Amino acid sequence: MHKKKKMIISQETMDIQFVRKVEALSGTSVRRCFQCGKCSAGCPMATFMEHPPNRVVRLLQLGQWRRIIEGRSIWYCASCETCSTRCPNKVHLASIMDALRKLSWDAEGPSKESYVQLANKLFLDNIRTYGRQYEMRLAAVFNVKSGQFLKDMMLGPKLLSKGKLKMFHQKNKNMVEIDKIFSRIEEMRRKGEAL
Amino acid sequence: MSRIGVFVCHCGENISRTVDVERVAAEVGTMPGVAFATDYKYMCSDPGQGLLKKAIQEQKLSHIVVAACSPRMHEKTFRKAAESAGLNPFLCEIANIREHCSWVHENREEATAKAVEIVGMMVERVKKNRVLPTITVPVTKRSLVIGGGIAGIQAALDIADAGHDVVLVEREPSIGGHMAQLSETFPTLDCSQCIMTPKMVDVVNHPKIKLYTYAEVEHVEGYIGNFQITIRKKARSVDEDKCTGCGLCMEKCPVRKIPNQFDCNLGLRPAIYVPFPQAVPNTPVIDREHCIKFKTGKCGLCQKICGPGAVDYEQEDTLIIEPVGAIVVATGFDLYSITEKPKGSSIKGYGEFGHGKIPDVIDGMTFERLASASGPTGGKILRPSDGQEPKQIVFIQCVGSRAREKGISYCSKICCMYTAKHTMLYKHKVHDGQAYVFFMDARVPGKSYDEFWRRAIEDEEAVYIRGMVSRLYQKGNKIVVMGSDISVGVQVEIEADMVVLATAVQPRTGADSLAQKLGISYDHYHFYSEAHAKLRPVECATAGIYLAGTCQGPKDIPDTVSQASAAAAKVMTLFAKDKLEREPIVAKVKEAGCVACFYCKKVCPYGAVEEKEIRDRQGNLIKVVAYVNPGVCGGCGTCQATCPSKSVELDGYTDEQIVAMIEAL
Amino acid sequence: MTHAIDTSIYSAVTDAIRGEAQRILSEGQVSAVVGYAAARRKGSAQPIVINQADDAAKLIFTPACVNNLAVYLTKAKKEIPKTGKIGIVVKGCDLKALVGLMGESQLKRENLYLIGIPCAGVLASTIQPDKELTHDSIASKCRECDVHLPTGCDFLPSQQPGTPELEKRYAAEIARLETMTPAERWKYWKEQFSKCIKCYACRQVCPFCFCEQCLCDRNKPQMVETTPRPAGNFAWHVVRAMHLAGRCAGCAECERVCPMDIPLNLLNRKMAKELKELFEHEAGLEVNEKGPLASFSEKDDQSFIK
Amino acid sequence: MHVEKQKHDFEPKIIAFVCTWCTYAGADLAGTSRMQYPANVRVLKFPCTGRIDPVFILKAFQQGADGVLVSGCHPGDCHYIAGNFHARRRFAAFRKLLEFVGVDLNRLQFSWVSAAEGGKWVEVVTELTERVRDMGPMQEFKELAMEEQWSGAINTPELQEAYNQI
Amino acid sequence: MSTLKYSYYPGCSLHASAGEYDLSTRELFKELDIALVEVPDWFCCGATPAHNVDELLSLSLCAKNLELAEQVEGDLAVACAACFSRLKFTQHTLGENETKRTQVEKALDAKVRLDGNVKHLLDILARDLGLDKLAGVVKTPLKGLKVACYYGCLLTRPPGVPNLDCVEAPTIMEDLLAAVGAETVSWTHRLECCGANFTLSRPGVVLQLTNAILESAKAAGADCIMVACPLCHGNLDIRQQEIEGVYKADYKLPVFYITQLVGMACGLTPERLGLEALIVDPKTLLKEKGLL
Repeated sequence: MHKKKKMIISQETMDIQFVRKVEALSGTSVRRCFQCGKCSAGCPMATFMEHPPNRVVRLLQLGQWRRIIEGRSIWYCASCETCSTRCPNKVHLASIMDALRKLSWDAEGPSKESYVQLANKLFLDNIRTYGRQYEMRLAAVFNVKSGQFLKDMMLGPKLLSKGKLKMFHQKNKNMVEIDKIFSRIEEMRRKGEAL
Repeated sequence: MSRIGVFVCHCGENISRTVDVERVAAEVGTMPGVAFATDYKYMCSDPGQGLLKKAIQEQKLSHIVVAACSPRMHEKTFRKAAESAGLNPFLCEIANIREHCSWVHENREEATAKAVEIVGMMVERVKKNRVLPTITVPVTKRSLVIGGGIAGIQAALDIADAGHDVVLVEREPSIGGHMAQLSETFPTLDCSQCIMTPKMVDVVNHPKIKLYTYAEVEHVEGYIGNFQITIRKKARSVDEDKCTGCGLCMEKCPVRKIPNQFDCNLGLRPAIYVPFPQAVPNTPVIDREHCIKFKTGKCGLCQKICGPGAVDYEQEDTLIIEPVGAIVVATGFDLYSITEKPKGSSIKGYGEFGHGKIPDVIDGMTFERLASASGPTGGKILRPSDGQEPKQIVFIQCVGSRAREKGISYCSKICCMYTAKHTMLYKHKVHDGQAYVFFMDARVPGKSYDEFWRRAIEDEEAVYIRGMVSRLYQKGNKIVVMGSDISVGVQVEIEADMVVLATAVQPRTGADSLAQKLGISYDHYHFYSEAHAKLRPVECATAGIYLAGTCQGPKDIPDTVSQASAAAAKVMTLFAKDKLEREPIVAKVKEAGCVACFYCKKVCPYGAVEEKEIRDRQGNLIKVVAYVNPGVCGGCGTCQATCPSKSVELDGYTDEQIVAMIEAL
Repeated sequence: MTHAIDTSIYSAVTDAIRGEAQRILSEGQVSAVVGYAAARRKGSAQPIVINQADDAAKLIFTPACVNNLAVYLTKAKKEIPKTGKIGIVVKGCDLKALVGLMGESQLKRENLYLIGIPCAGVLASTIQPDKELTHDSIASKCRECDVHLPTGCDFLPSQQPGTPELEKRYAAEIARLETMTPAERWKYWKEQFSKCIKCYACRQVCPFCFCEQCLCDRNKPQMVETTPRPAGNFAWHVVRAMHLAGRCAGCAECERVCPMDIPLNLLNRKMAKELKELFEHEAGLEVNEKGPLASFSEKDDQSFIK
Repeated sequence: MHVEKQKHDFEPKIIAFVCTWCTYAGADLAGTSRMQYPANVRVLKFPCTGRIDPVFILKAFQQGADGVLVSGCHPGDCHYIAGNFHARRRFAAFRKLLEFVGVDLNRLQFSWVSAAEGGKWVEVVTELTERVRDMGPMQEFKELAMEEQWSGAINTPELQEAYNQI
Repeated sequence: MSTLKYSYYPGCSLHASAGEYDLSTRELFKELDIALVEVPDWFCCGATPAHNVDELLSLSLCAKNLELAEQVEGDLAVACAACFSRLKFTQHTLGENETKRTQVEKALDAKVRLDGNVKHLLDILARDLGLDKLAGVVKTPLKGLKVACYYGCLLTRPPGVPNLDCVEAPTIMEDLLAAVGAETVSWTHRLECCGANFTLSRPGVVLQLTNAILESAKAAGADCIMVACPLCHGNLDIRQQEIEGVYKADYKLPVFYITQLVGMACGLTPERLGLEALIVDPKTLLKEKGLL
């Protein structure tokens, strides 16, 4: 059951610090939005979201980020950039969504929408380990980890026969360098030099 | 040697309570150049002024310093008094020892010392003051009005009715402007033609108005009271004096299928045409681009059938010079179009709405022509693509306006009202149809405006949806509108028969080049700038030029007419005197030192600086220098601060005067 | 150990400018050409104006061609006859001055025939004019030059100058001064300005000091004390720096001719740096209708205003 | 409003260059509202900040000012359309120059004070007066004015060489 | 003699599920005498998942790849729309945002280089090589083939970043196909998202979005679809049969890569173009049109 809480607005309940972080990460200002709703009108994923994109920005304007990350809207964004493209005010909503996902991950860990997160995380692990994506492995591990052993099972043999899933992969000579990039970013975050 | 008189005012006790005025007078009396110093209870009173006048005459004073309240209070009073005693008013200065001294300090010792210094500074300053004669400029009591839309027509009629000659210049073959294109007007829904046409006829019949249609302002010279306007009268190919307006030529013209711009290209017209039946003047013009005679040299039908022999293929552009004393600019607006714009343009089109390629996506003006009884469909709302009556019609507001990503961030002000009007007109004509409006806010302040908007919703049942539209696309013979309703928080999809876009009001293309000819300023959109947003809303910063209507910013008909009448009143105020008098605080160029770098010209906000050639008696050019037109100079002195060699000087605030004050410290 | 700078192209450049000068003079395209010619001392060079095609052979370009010839075209100095089109030999730095003068209505592009010079640099001092151009002997301005190849000239020899990356001394010195306290800077400049003997060589050589009557010479009122006392010197140099702000493109002639070795160009370069940071303006790159201090933007920085 | 009067060892001299339409009127308003502020400031009226030549600021310091205030209309409010915009650029550049030659910018204040801001005028003047009072007299220009002699050091090899030859 | 030279960033998909895109690209470019040299030891650009949850990582990975690309002479040619989008976005963002640039430089422990040109294959074919030149080498014009050009979301968006073509009304694919003699249909869904981001995690979403695209293409009378992105291809081609099942539809729309269609017109054999690898079999269609 989803009960709508009354919004108590005060300087204390409006977490502007969080909004500043979103703005820094996304490089865009939420205050520019005047709520025309054009983003929501064109969003291919809006029907899956409980907060349509314009409302995500509205909640940010009010500093009510918990309401956003408690829900699934940000995890249903397809990053298609339609919203950013058509916004009359140059609000780069797709980047705001990126920032919110990052901050949600940092603040809350896995959410109930963790399928997407899991896929993303596996994808990044893959890069760190192999340097490139290996779809076969990615799909297999995802299915195991998400408990959907049989998902897309029908596709596998067909793809293998067409040479579309490779069982083996080459080692990338830049692996050390890649790992360093990951480590340096982690290091910067530990020191508070980056969000 | 100067003989300065210093008069220290007590201002009742306002000054003397904290400032020892006697001591001030005594100390100042010993300063070099001071011949007379005294104090008095109320300097601004009649006896006080009498004291001043008497001292000027008896003591043969050459300069005056009155130490009293702020010059903003009584500088004029004392200067007038000095003048009546035979002294040039600009030899009188005020030392402010009230607002800047006695009222803001409590310590008598400190305040008195400060007062002495303030008066001392003014004594040093006044020594360097020069006699400044009042500047008078003659006034030519004729006015130019640029633009023959409702703004220009109103201003021209008002000025002409006051008895002054008016020259009205209109770019198109007929006056009338955008208002002549409208069907019915909000908030009363009276027919635009019915209220507009009589005014147009008044213009052409007015003995004081000289009308130039199909003409443009080519060049402007001069300044307030004394402009010389060069007007280019474009070749009409029809002699206005001979033409009787019978219309036979238009009937016989073999080229018939030229889209008529007046009807937003919905209707067709011949190559020799008047833009609309009620055109003023009712004289046709030949569209040389499409006329067979001009393209191939053959045809010539119109000339053959014209009884009075008015058709003249040889006609050329003519240049006419008109002297005027004031200019009203009323050039109106263009409507934004969603078509694709050239790369790098600051204004962008709407690809998401099809870049204007979907035939049944039209703009508000096109809808006006459809709804107009004299329009191409005779007042029936029909789709341009197939002539069907649209049963589902979608209106989208704020197209172009309030979209900084498209290059325009302002609100166009009129669209909320005209869209509400459109929904009503639609409902009146298509009883079984439904109108939908996508909007953000309804901006409907104004007398009877909100009521009008509510009527559209409550009585005419237009469905207003708060939210914008992301995309429009053709699907079969429908247009799919992908919108959202942010109040509900859902996406909305409507399969519409026709979509009407409330596109932005933009300045005219070429507004900037006209502004440069006139020497007036404009904002970055190219709307003309008024001198002060609140207190001088119809005047340009350039003296003698006034603004009316949408060339200054988006506005509706009532506001436009008010501003036009206000501009006319300003012109009449100017014409009420034979000569213009102005304070002689203006900049002057010292030609000997001027090296013509024209930094003064670059910074002058008034465009008062001109380039002047100095020639010897044989007419050989010796040098070029700057010249400040005293009629135009506003007296800010930015030129002097910028001039590297200080060869331009602002009277009343010369370097000598200022340095004298600094050195007095 | 000093590294030599390759100036081998200069002889080819000399040939090219001679050829071009000869051509435009004989074809009557220009009435005169301003350039450099050998002077009496070995290796030295001096400005020359030629108006005969035969004299084109006198023109040279060497590391000793230090002068900014733009100064000969400005009104106040009236060295060159006003009539007709004039050819002028320009290094990149000189061209910046010409561009500035065009923006200030002192020159018209159509009255000039610009003979550009691919320039690797010139000497800092011409006391020994035949000195080799090295990493040490090169003029400071050349160390931070960004216009070794002038653009927009009517003629430019095809040679490509070698331009080694050199330590930027002006930039370094400005940075050093900027880290000082106001008191330290005051002391530094007081010492420098106090040397000034008010010979006005800086003004005389400056292409932008084209005023017929200098503000600093005026006495009604006396805005700047004219005597070579420290107070007057200070005012003179500050006023001059302000007047050149946004205009000076750093040809550093003022500094070169200063008999007292006052680092005058530091002031000008500092102002250029500030104007670039504040208003994104660089002098001498294009013919600006309005300079940075004769125009404004509503969005200009006003953080310093309360 | 009563302010406890203190005796100070040093009373700075402050010169204010103001435009007539905004700041001068704002100062008038402070007067009509009987606000109190230190008596150190001397006001010079200009039509517009656009008229204020940087040389005047220099001149004021040379004439013994310990602090200088330049104040005019807020951006967009200029009576002469754009004079204050030009002034803003000019002073943005000039203060950088002064800073570079060693003038402490704490002695030079710029402000926008409108005709309605009597309170802000008082605040700006009081703050500047107190700040400059704490800094002490502007010795630099005064010392410079006292020096009569050519006082430069022979600090380059070329000068040394020339000097030796004399 | 080849005058056009590029460094080549295939991206992960082209080395796996979209092998035929890689193959046809190499073969076509060989045929057109355009040199492609693969960036040595390139690695994954991070694609959508990286910027989705960690923009800094995404920017760093792309910046590193841009640095690696500098080893090879010529502009950087990119085949995958997602990689192209990320690389362009990185150049744009780091050029504009100094804070982010500093952070990325720290992560890389090197200065970032933003001056290299990143070009999508479409750009290279349509502009560097030129439509006229391309038309000149056509051997078998694709007469009668009605193609729905599918741009997807990443090729043109957001405005001012990839600058490949008009964001809302691009024509580059249509222009290219016109040059090789094919017919293109005007359809409504050429810029809609296929949901590639959710291929793994939410196939249901993907099916819904992709179905709408297929439906629109079919309705517009297309014989086949052309793409320039392996992710779009994955959804439109690999999942087409599944979609037909779920939505009870019959599309049978072969989905070609741009390089395959252009290659065909240039006379390359099906083997060289990897047509075998397509899941929706194009043979029937191609035979019908006399192209096989």
